[in-house]
Amino acid sequence: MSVQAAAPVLETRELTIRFGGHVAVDSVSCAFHAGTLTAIVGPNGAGKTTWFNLISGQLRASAGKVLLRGEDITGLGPAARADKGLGRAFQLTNLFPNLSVQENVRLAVASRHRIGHVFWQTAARRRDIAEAATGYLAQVNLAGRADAAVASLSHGDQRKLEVALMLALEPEVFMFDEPTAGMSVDEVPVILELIAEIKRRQDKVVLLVEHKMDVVRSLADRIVVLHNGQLVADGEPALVIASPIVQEAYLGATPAAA
Amino acid sequence: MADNILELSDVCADIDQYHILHGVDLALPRGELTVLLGRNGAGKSTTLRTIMGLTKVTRGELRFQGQSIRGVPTPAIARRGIAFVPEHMGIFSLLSVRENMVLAAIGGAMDEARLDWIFNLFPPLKRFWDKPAGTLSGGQKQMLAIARAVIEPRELLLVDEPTKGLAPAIINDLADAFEELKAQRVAILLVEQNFNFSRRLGQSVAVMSDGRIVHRGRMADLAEDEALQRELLGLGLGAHQ
Amino acid sequence: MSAAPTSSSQAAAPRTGLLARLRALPEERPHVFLLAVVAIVPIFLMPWSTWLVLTLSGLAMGAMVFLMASGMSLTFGLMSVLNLAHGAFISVGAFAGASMLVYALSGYAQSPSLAANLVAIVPAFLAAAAVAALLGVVFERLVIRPVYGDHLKQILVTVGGSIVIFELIEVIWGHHDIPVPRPEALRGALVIGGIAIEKYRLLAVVLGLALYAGLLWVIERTRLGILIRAGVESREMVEIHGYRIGLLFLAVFAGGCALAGLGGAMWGLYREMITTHMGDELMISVIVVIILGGLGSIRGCFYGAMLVGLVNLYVGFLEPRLAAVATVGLMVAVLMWRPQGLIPVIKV
Amino acid sequence: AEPFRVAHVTDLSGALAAYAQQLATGMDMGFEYATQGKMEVAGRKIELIRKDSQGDPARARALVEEAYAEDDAHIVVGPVASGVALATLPIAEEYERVIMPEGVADAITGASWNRYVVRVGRNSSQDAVSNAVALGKPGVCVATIAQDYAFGRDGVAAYKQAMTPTGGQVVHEEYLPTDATDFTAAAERLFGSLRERSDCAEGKYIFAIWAGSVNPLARIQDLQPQRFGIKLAAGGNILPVLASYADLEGMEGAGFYYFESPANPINDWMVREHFARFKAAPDFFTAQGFSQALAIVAALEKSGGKSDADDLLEAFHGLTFETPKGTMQIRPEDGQALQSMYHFRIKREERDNWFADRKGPVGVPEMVREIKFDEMDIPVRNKKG
Amino acid sequence: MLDAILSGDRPRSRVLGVLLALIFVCLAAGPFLFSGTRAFAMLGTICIFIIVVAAYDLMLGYTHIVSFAHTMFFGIGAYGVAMAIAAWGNGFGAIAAGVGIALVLSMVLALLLGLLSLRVKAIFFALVTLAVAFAFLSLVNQLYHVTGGEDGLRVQVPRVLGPAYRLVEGGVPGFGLDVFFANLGAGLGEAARQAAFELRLNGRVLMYYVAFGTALLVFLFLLRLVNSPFGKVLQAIRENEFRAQALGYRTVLYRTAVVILAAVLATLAGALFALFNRYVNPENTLNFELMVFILLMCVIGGMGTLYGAVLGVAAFLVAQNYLQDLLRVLAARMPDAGWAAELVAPERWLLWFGLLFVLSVYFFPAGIVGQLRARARARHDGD
Ligand SMILES: Nc1ncnc2c1ncn2[C@@H]1O[C@H](COP(=O)(O)OP(=O)(O)OP(=O)(O)O)[C@@H](O)[C@H]1O
Ligand SMILES: Nc1ncnc2c1ncn2[C@@H]1O[C@H](COP(=O)(O)OP(=O)(O)OP(=O)(O)O)[C@@H](O)[C@H]1O
Ligand SMILES: [Mg+2]
Ligand SMILES: [Mg+2]
Repeated sequence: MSVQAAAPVLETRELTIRFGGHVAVDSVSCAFHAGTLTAIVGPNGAGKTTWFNLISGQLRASAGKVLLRGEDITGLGPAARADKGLGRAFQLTNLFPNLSVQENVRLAVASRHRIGHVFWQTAARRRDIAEAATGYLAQVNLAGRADAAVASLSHGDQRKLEVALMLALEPEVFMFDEPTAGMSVDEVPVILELIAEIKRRQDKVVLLVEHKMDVVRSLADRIVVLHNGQLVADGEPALVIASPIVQEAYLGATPAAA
Repeated sequence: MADNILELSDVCADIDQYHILHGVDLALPRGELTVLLGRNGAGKSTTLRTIMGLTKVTRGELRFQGQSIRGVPTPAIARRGIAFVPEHMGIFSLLSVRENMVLAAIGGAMDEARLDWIFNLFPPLKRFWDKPAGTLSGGQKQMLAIARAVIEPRELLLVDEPTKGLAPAIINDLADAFEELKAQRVAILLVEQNFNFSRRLGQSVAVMSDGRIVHRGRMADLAEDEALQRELLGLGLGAHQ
Repeated sequence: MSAAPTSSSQAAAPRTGLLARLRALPEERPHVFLLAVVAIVPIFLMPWSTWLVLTLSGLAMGAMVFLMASGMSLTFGLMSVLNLAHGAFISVGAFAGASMLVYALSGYAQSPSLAANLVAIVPAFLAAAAVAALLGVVFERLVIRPVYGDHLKQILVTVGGSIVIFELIEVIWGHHDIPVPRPEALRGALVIGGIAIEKYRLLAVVLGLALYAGLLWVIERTRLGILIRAGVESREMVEIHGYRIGLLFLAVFAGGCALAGLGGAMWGLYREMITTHMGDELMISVIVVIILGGLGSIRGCFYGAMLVGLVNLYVGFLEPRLAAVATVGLMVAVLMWRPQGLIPVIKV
Repeated sequence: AEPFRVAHVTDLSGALAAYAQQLATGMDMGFEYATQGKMEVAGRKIELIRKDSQGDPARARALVEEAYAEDDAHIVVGPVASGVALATLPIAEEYERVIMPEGVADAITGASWNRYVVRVGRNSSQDAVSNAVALGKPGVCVATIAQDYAFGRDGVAAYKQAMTPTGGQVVHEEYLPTDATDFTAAAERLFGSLRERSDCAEGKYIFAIWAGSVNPLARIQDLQPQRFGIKLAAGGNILPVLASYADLEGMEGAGFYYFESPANPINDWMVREHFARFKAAPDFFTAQGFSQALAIVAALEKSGGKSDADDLLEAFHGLTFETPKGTMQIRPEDGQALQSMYHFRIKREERDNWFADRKGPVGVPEMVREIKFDEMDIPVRNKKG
Repeated sequence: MLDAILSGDRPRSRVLGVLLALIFVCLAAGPFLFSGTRAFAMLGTICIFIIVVAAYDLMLGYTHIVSFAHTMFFGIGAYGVAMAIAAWGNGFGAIAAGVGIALVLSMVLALLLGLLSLRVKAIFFALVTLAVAFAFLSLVNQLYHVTGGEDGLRVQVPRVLGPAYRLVEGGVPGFGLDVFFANLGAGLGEAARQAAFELRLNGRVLMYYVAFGTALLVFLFLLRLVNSPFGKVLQAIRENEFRAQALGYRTVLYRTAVVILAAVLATLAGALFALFNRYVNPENTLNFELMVFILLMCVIGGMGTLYGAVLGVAAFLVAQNYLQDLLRVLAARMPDAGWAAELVAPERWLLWFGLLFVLSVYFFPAGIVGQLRARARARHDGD
């Protein structure tokens, strides 16, 4: 891994959270630089989602810090962090079920344009917002279902919308939590291409939690391994995958077939 | 008839005012694992839910062990010997892991040997035995959902995307577990996007599109036939697994 | 995934010193802690014999409130049904019980012998519970069933339903107050060392404790309890596991109503006068109790009832005008300290 | 001639429905008695319109307004809930018609009075003063317990005022929220105030002024006040409450009406007919309704059938008329009818004739003596200033 | 044009459009179309409650904040005016001061409640507000020296708003629809003759139009609000607050703003109520029953539609005012005393009211507006 001269965009310092006696994330320190895609792997329950929750503000850390562009954001709530450019797609689908697909995305676009407080103007008059929203839907192959209620979407389609919402926020840091889980095989490449595209723009940080090793291999610049809440390995994909801890604890005795 | 445990003929089903299934024909051989494939929104999950009596059937017939189960209430269907792992897992998050399992064992006490087998398969369950299930990680919840379905012997197992969110090591173990169940002559209907997994386990396969079954056959044949895969599923299944 | 950081309750403190245990009390057993504080502070504000009388009476009043609140807590905690018609069921129980005593068994009730009194009281309480439970079954079928899972509609239909029940009470029993003389054995007080304790309150305490123990056992120890708690979260999943949730909920609802009826009969005999709307008299206390305790927790409900009983009496002595405001104030304060109530069960 | 229209607007449903029913029955029987069933007096037919204010002041206002404006009623009778009645008084003033409220609050003939108000029912001062007269003598100490609102406070004030001339003294006043149900704390304080006193040779009493059905007396009795030589006292009440006085044997007080107390032909007729028709005894409010009807008929007779507000008021003021409670007199200063009250002592008895549907032990208020209205000095409180 | 006034939120159902137009006409020309005092009082109450319920819908329907303290704010407004007039006389200065103080108090309380809603979750919040509202009610009862306790306060309105003041000398012609329909049996001509009446344009009519005008403005303002980007964020919070936060919306601010706005509007409506009704007591302004009625109006009308507020209020108040008359007619037809007669006795109106209450929740699960729109959509799809 090449040594990055620039300051990291996102950094966690000794980040820790305890639930009762259980330490779910244990003093994890890690820095992420623009233009890199970091895959985060680890067994179920390793603390990946919890780490994400600590970064994006859904959970408050028991100890440690989160820094965004050098600024300490540990004390901020999720809304403020999203405002500062942290984007998050959830592992378990988390949408506005009774609004239409397009309204879901419009909310994200409106948030980025910071027009949520406008009450004197009807929303319908903001054509720009609607058009932008349609654009993001097209990117995830959902334009055709723009007017459907989210609750009536199939599981896979909801996953796609989840990604579209994050795209619409145009954040600096993209956090994907198993974006392709449950997605049908022909859709997976679409989403992967989207992620690759973001990475190619070189100015964003992409974090990807993913269990599918071929996906990780093809996209990641770097792999971070969590185990029992601790950061146990960090480095170039090939090296990390080959490391005994990953082979044993994560992939099982026999490496997954490629 | 004896060799098919479940038969669906021309089943149509609605959710609210929408017509979702348009005539599903499907037969599950006893003791075999059948994989149900299809794109997002094809109606796979709805098919499973329909078998469990959770959607409104407007036409067609469903037979389990030769007897009609159309219109039979869900609890009765379950007690005839069908277990179901829904795609959202349906964990009781306020109950502890243990209590989740107690409920699943409708017969009464849990069989110790079977429980050991499950712990062996999914060690975290033992570790978090008395924790509220809501605090488990995504993958751990998936384990619990499967464990609940297999805590007692069943005739038929309906499983909706079990590998979603599971780490590779666990997926391997899970595959072994399904093999064991197959060996016990349990019929399994598996909806799965992970083709490696389903190819390894599946004996027969059905492909859905738009609320209908568009292809039925042996898994082995489909796995060989890259062109057929492309036609049915839009992509070669070897990609990205 | 839930974002609420749950507080530690299992974080076992290995220290054993008494002081350390005391220091950990507010966090680990907030209900015990609060009850102790509330009971001890007033000692410094009144003569201690007064304090003793008020404390004993307050706990007994708490037991009575618990009898009434437990039913509502049960239907809410187990089925997530907010039954604002609970007060109507309390009234129904009071009328049914009183009818037994006044019309059917008045001979036994008025007899000076304890045994004869029991012959009257036990069937009267049973009748109160049974009538309320039966009505509960009808009510569940007709009113509650269509609105499971929707608190808002539950509030509406149960308020509407309670109006209907109150009116039906008047159609059946007429619209006048009915006096219900208490059986001889339960009149008056035991005077111990200059301190008078009403006998009836002792009965309330005994009944309250028995009920508390019974409910705790059913909910925490039996499969039925697990099943019902599961049903709150997802009816569908319970059915998928092969249980008939509809019947189960019907039974629980009827149980909650039976408790209301029992509480009503107790309350009616306490007032010695039953009126149509008497059931609504304590509804605010009941609501405060179930929030205070943590919605749906029977244990919390019990402690909440005791707290409300005590606060009512202490403040009633110190500044009667503020009695009603004080319990609400206590509740808000507790919620600021512990947003889910003393013993949280449901994460809503 | 044009019929004379009486609108009876009262709380036929709601919390006080039971009272309103008694009033309605009483009014009907009263008119029947006074007109020998012809419903006609001084050459004018009497038309009775009845409206249900549902215990809701806003609705009562609309109905009273409707009665005056659309039904063209000459007099509105009601409502019975004091608060509701108070709300309707200004409308009579706006429409310049007579109103006969049924509530007991002093404010009706006090702060909220206007010249169109005439009241036949008792006011709370009458309750209080009669009780003071019944109980009071030198060496008597009383601690009062009352509900903390205008009704209770006014009552206690009047009671104290009337007690002083008798030589008795009020040593403690206890006020509780209107909806109080637990009286332990209050009892503690009441006992405390009386227990240690040495200047109360003629008796220590706890006197309750309480409206509503949960009566503090029985609860206090349970705590055995006799341990400290304390006795209980209270005003009369409706029969269902008297039934619960069964345990308060020997308690003394003064009340508005009990059907066995007065001895006169009108009462005899009313009691007899009431038993015949309803198989139950007439109560407080039956007598009041009955008297109201008699007052209206007497006033019409006096005015010679003239029904303008001023004619009616002139007839009412100073009117002396016979009722089931004997002679009443409406004083001109505030339109309040002065009337006898009854000093009673509770005696436990089995009674089967009070209620149509049940029997049992009750506290019969045996009459000690009738307190005539000239023995009581009922304050006039409508001096605006 | 109409679209701009309605902020693009059309009724989207022909029946609904007609109903709304009808209600609008009845309210706009109310004093000229109904002759009775009861009808007049009812129309005024409808106007005022449209404000109350629409404000409540903003909280309940659009943001899913269930509060039982709405009547508390209504009561603060009503008592603010009543007490100010009692203390400082019946000038407009006193009214303004009363409203001002009430608004400040409401805002402070609403702010506190808004902050509490942060701390505790949905159903907790609902029950807590219920208890707080109860405590407030009990306080008003206890402080009877200034509030009149249960007896309430009479509100002596300024002369300009009272019955004695005349806008014009003599009367203007009105046509009483109520009388007209009641007398249809006597023939059209006769009925029409009976129906004609003289309306005196007094201060009460003026007060009515003040209430009507305020209701109209508030309603249109809210309609704009809910269709604005702000309104959309509210809906997002209703659907999934957790996710709305993750999208960068500070939901705390939005929720608090909504709670305060609703409280302010309710306070305003309370002030109007005191002036229109000229009498204030706990029963009329603070009761739990009233609160449930508001909730019911909101739900039967159709939550989250605003138009539902109008329909719900109208339907509810008409039923409340005329159900008993209907029963009286029915009871007169009943053959003799017995169970049936006892059940339709006019005093039993609450029984039927309660039944209607329950049934309306079932038959209009999505509210009248929701139902009408669904029908319109179904017909549209069918074509
Ligand atoms: N709110 C909570 N309370 C208690 N324990 C929790 C809570 N949230 C998470 N945990 C625990 O923290 C651990 C880490 O969970 P997390 O969801 O971060 O795992 P993960 O790495 O995302 O796993 P997966 O791949 O299965 O999604 C788990 O053991 C879980 O039980
Ligand atoms: N509640 C609902 N209301 C309306 N339509 C629905 C509802 N649930 C599902 N559908 C529709 O039914 C179709 C089939 O859905 P289903 O969930 O069965 O798909 P699936 O094959 O399981 O897809 P996936 O692989 O994404 O889980 C989809 O088009 C979906 O939009
Ligand atoms: Mg995870
Ligand atoms: Mg699916």
